Amino acid sequence: MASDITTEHLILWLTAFARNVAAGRDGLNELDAATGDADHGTNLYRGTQAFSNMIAQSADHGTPGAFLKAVGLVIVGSVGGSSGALYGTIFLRMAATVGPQVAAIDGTVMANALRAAVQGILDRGRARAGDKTMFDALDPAARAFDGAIASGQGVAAAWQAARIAAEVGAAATAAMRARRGKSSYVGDKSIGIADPGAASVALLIASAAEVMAHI
Amino acid sequence: MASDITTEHLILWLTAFARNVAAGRDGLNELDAATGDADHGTNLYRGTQAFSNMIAQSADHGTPGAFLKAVGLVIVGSVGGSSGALYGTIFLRMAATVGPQVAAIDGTVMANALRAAVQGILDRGRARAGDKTMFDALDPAARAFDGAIASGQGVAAAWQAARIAAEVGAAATAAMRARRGKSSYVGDKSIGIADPGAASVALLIASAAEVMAHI
Amino acid sequence: MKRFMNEPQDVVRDYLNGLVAAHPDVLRLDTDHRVLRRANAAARPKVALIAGGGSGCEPLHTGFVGPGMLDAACPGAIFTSPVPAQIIAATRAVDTGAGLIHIVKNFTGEVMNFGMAQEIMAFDGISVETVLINDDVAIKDDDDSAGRRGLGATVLVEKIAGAAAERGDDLAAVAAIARKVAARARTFSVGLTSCTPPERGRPVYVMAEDEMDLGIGISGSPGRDRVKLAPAHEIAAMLLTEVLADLRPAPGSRLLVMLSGLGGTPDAELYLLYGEVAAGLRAAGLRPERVLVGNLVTSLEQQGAALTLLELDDAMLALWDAPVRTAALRWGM
Amino acid sequence: MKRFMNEPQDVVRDYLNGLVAAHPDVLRLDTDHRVLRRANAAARPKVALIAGGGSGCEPLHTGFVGPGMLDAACPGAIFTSPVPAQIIAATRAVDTGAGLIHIVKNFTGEVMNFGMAQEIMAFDGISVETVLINDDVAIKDDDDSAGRRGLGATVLVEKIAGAAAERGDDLAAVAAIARKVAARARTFSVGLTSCTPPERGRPVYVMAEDEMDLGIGISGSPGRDRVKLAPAHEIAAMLLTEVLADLRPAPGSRLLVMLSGLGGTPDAELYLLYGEVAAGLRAAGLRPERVLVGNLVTSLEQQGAALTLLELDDAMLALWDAPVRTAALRWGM
Ligand SMILES: Nc1ncnc2c1ncn2[C@@H]1O[C@H](COP(=O)(O)OP(=O)(O)O)[C@@H](O)[C@H]1O
Ligand SMILES: Nc1ncnc2c1ncn2[C@@H]1O[C@H](COP(=O)(O)OP(=O)(O)O)[C@@H](O)[C@H]1O
Ligand SMILES: [Mg+2]
Ligand SMILES: [Mg+2]
Ligand SMILES: [Mg+2]
Ligand SMILES: [Mg+2]
Repeated sequence: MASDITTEHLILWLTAFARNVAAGRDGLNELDAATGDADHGTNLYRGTQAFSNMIAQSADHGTPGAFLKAVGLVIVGSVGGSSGALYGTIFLRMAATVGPQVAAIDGTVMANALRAAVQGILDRGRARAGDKTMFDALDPAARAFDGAIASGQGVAAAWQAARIAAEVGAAATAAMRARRGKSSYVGDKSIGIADPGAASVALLIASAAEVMAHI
Repeated sequence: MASDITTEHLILWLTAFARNVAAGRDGLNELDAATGDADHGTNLYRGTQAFSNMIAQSADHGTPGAFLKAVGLVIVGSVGGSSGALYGTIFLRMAATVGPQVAAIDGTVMANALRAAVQGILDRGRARAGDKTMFDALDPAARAFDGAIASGQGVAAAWQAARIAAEVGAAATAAMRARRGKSSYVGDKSIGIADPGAASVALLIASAAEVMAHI
Repeated sequence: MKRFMNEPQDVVRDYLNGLVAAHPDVLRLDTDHRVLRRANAAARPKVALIAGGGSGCEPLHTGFVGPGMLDAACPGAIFTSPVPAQIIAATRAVDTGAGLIHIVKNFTGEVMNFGMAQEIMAFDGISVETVLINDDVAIKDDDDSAGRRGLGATVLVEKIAGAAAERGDDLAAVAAIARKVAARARTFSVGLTSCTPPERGRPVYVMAEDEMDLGIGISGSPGRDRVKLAPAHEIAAMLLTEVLADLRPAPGSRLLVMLSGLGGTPDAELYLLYGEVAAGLRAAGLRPERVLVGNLVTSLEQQGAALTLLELDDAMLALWDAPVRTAALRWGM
Repeated sequence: MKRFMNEPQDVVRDYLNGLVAAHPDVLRLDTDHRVLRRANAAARPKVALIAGGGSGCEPLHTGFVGPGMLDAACPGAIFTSPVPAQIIAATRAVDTGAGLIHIVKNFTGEVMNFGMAQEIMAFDGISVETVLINDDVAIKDDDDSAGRRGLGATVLVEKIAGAAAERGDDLAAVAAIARKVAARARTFSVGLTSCTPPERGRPVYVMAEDEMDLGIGISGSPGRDRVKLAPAHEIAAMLLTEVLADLRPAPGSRLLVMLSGLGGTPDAELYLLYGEVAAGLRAAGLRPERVLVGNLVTSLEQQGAALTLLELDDAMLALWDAPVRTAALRWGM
């Protein structure tokens, strides 16, 4: 059980993500300004503020599954826009996969949760690989995590693999032409700059890798 | 009769004024921009364009009195704003003083005409000396013209005297606080820059002096 | 300068063409005289209301021509009052013999040109009542200036007197209610930017990013005081203080509140500012009985706002609520 | 950034407070859920129309709540669609049991959040019809983008379907006319400047003084093509060409023409531009039967305009002319 993910880990993860979003807010807005409406950082910040408040308001956040569900609801309830629905879905699908009962998430369940999150993005937004969305960061991350676990590595190593995959995936969106979200309206002009949602997903995965490095 | 003012002289006068207004338009607008609405040059230009058209449209402009009246009506009909009414009044009062019949205006009649124009400005706008309006250029000009004629000088010399008086008068408006017209709304902030209407009246008198220098 | 226009010198003509094209059921344009009048003008005898002023302040007055408001408007060049011939043509076009009223904002050019027009019409035995609007409290009411400008009260006079004329009141009655409204209305304005007359092609003056102008008028003239840009609630307090100190409404008065943008301020900002004004009025024990928020008396694309308060009585209130159908103000029909 | 506001993060809240303060006879605000609804909501059974989207596009949708138009609006943060809880609260607040319609502009965030709200309401057995608005011809109608945005047609759908609901049409009838209007309306937009979201404090992007953006949407996204600024008659021709090529109205059709500013363009410029549009329509043998010019679907203080054409039939025309009373659109009452 030493390498399983507890609610404590999840709180650390989201706290780190909140910190990273606060630091990266303007940068994410700038990415969004190039082809969209310059608000992706501000939107996420609204969400991370809301769950920081939630975390602060209670000492007991229940099981990992209950906590993930609460995070999803807080995001859906505070962010709005595309990313509110999409980030909310990521957490709600992870929660559904983990279930309300288990006390800690092992590597396999976490891998399944990430794959469910990817499927959630697809269900909501019907993006395809290469459409220049957060899918292009989250999907490789989930695959890398899954692969690491399948090959017998621990959660910490799996997060490191996922982090690299997410970062590579996010960077690769720069060369893509947007076919989903607001950036898709400017067509070829979207080529040359990374997708803000992919960049923020890379931050999300990196935050996990950071806090669960020694799990 | 050699030193009397004919319709031809008046046409030359107004043609010169039109040229000077075209050249000075932006400068007059700038003076107006400082405390008013930046349109005095544009307003006068509309008027000088209109009477240039009038002059071009016919070869015979009748007696000096008839011509001055026509100019007054053209200005009143095309300029609008304060300066349309005021400049129109200047010409209409000169026309009334000269009368429709005389073939040429002698120095005394011209002096009376200028004084009538000054009275017209007072009737319309109830400005006092020092209120920072065109009165502060036109009144000294009319007095100087009158004085020159009364002391036996010719029309050309009288216009030169009037020109100097108008220019000095216009320059002196810079130190005044506006109490009439749009500039009066900004109170003490009007101090430090010359009144656009006084500046344009100085141009008007200078134009006369220019074309009647050898009358 | 970025704006929708063809040639800078044609903006007034082209605007009027578009306005009548959009409102053929309400408006007719006499292109030669540049006179805008009601489509049904002079259909029946009524007191006629005529107004005009420099263009660039739209919808004033052109947007207020129509049943229940003005009979005709004569728009001048940008920020320049109309010429007498135009004023005369507008007046004659809507003269039904029942009486004529010129609504004149107290600007030197406007007063002079309407005055000249009236002098000329007097030769033909046509007499016109003048209602002078001078509601701007930014100017001291003494002889040291051209006098208080006519600002937002113009709209209220045009609406209320327009309704009185529409229901058939006679000349004396319409002029009386118009003057009563003018006497009980006050305005104070704040500008956040300058504006750019099309033929000039650049702003009338320059303001820093953190400045605003208190006590501006219309037509792009600078204001009385240049101060630091303030939050909306402070600006609302300044506007209210200036207007109330001069209007001195009776305690508990019912007010008509007009908050007009200067052209470039979106309605959403005006509503935000109105929220602060409303809070201030409530705190002062006054009742905003009717409210009109929007870009109504403007200076081209200038950003800013003007607060006009009118102390209402029952007669004004009923006339304000009466139907009106113009390009810019419409209800009840 | 110069604007009337208090704290940048409070502009939506403060705007809504001002809006309801100015229109207490028409509007009520549920501050907790940020839901704006009619003062008389749910007074009698009727099909309820609910819309919402990112704020900053006012008067859309908040200015269109009232008799004859919307029943409720749920405004999101600036340029960010509302959240499901808000949408649910708005929908519940006006549910009389006679049927519910969500008018959803085809933006990813709006579609997703309304979709989530409907999924959640379905658990309680509440079902809602969705009318999707996607009239923007700047976007190709294929799978290579998020699809055509919902722009000006939204106003027309809200007005016409609102009138149908008001006179008591049932859910199927109201949804049918709403979809018919959405299907026969097209929009194309041009931007002259960017805009400045309050929390950002500087423009979304920078444009040169002699440039304009063709095919922009709302919310400050850049356009499809950046081209040289052109005179109004050329811009009108571009707008018309784009809209007509896609709408393909029958020869001699009667059209409803809406020319909306983007927030910072004064109405006078819009009327000027409309004059050129009207000339183009006449030249094309089309009839502008009804015309609406003003700042109706905006992006904060952006300068620009959007042309929406709707091919009218008698049913739409009658519903368009029906009385309406909202903050931004009012006639007949
Ligand atoms: N259909 C979609 N599928 C997956 N991700 C999407 C989709 N549409 C948008 N996104 C993601 O959402 C991000 C934009 O989020 P944000 O700016 O917060 O919302 P909005 O576009 O409503 O302003 C994009 O960068 C992209 O990664
Ligand atoms: N009451 C007045 N008496 C005399 N001259 C005046 C008066 N009011 C204004 N003026 C003159 O008119 C000039 C302004 O003219 P102009 O800018 O063309 O008109 P407007 O003020 O209507 O924009 C002022 O500079 C001043 O000389
Ligand atoms: Mg965005
Ligand atoms: Mg001037
Ligand atoms: Mg002027
Ligand atoms: Mg957004």
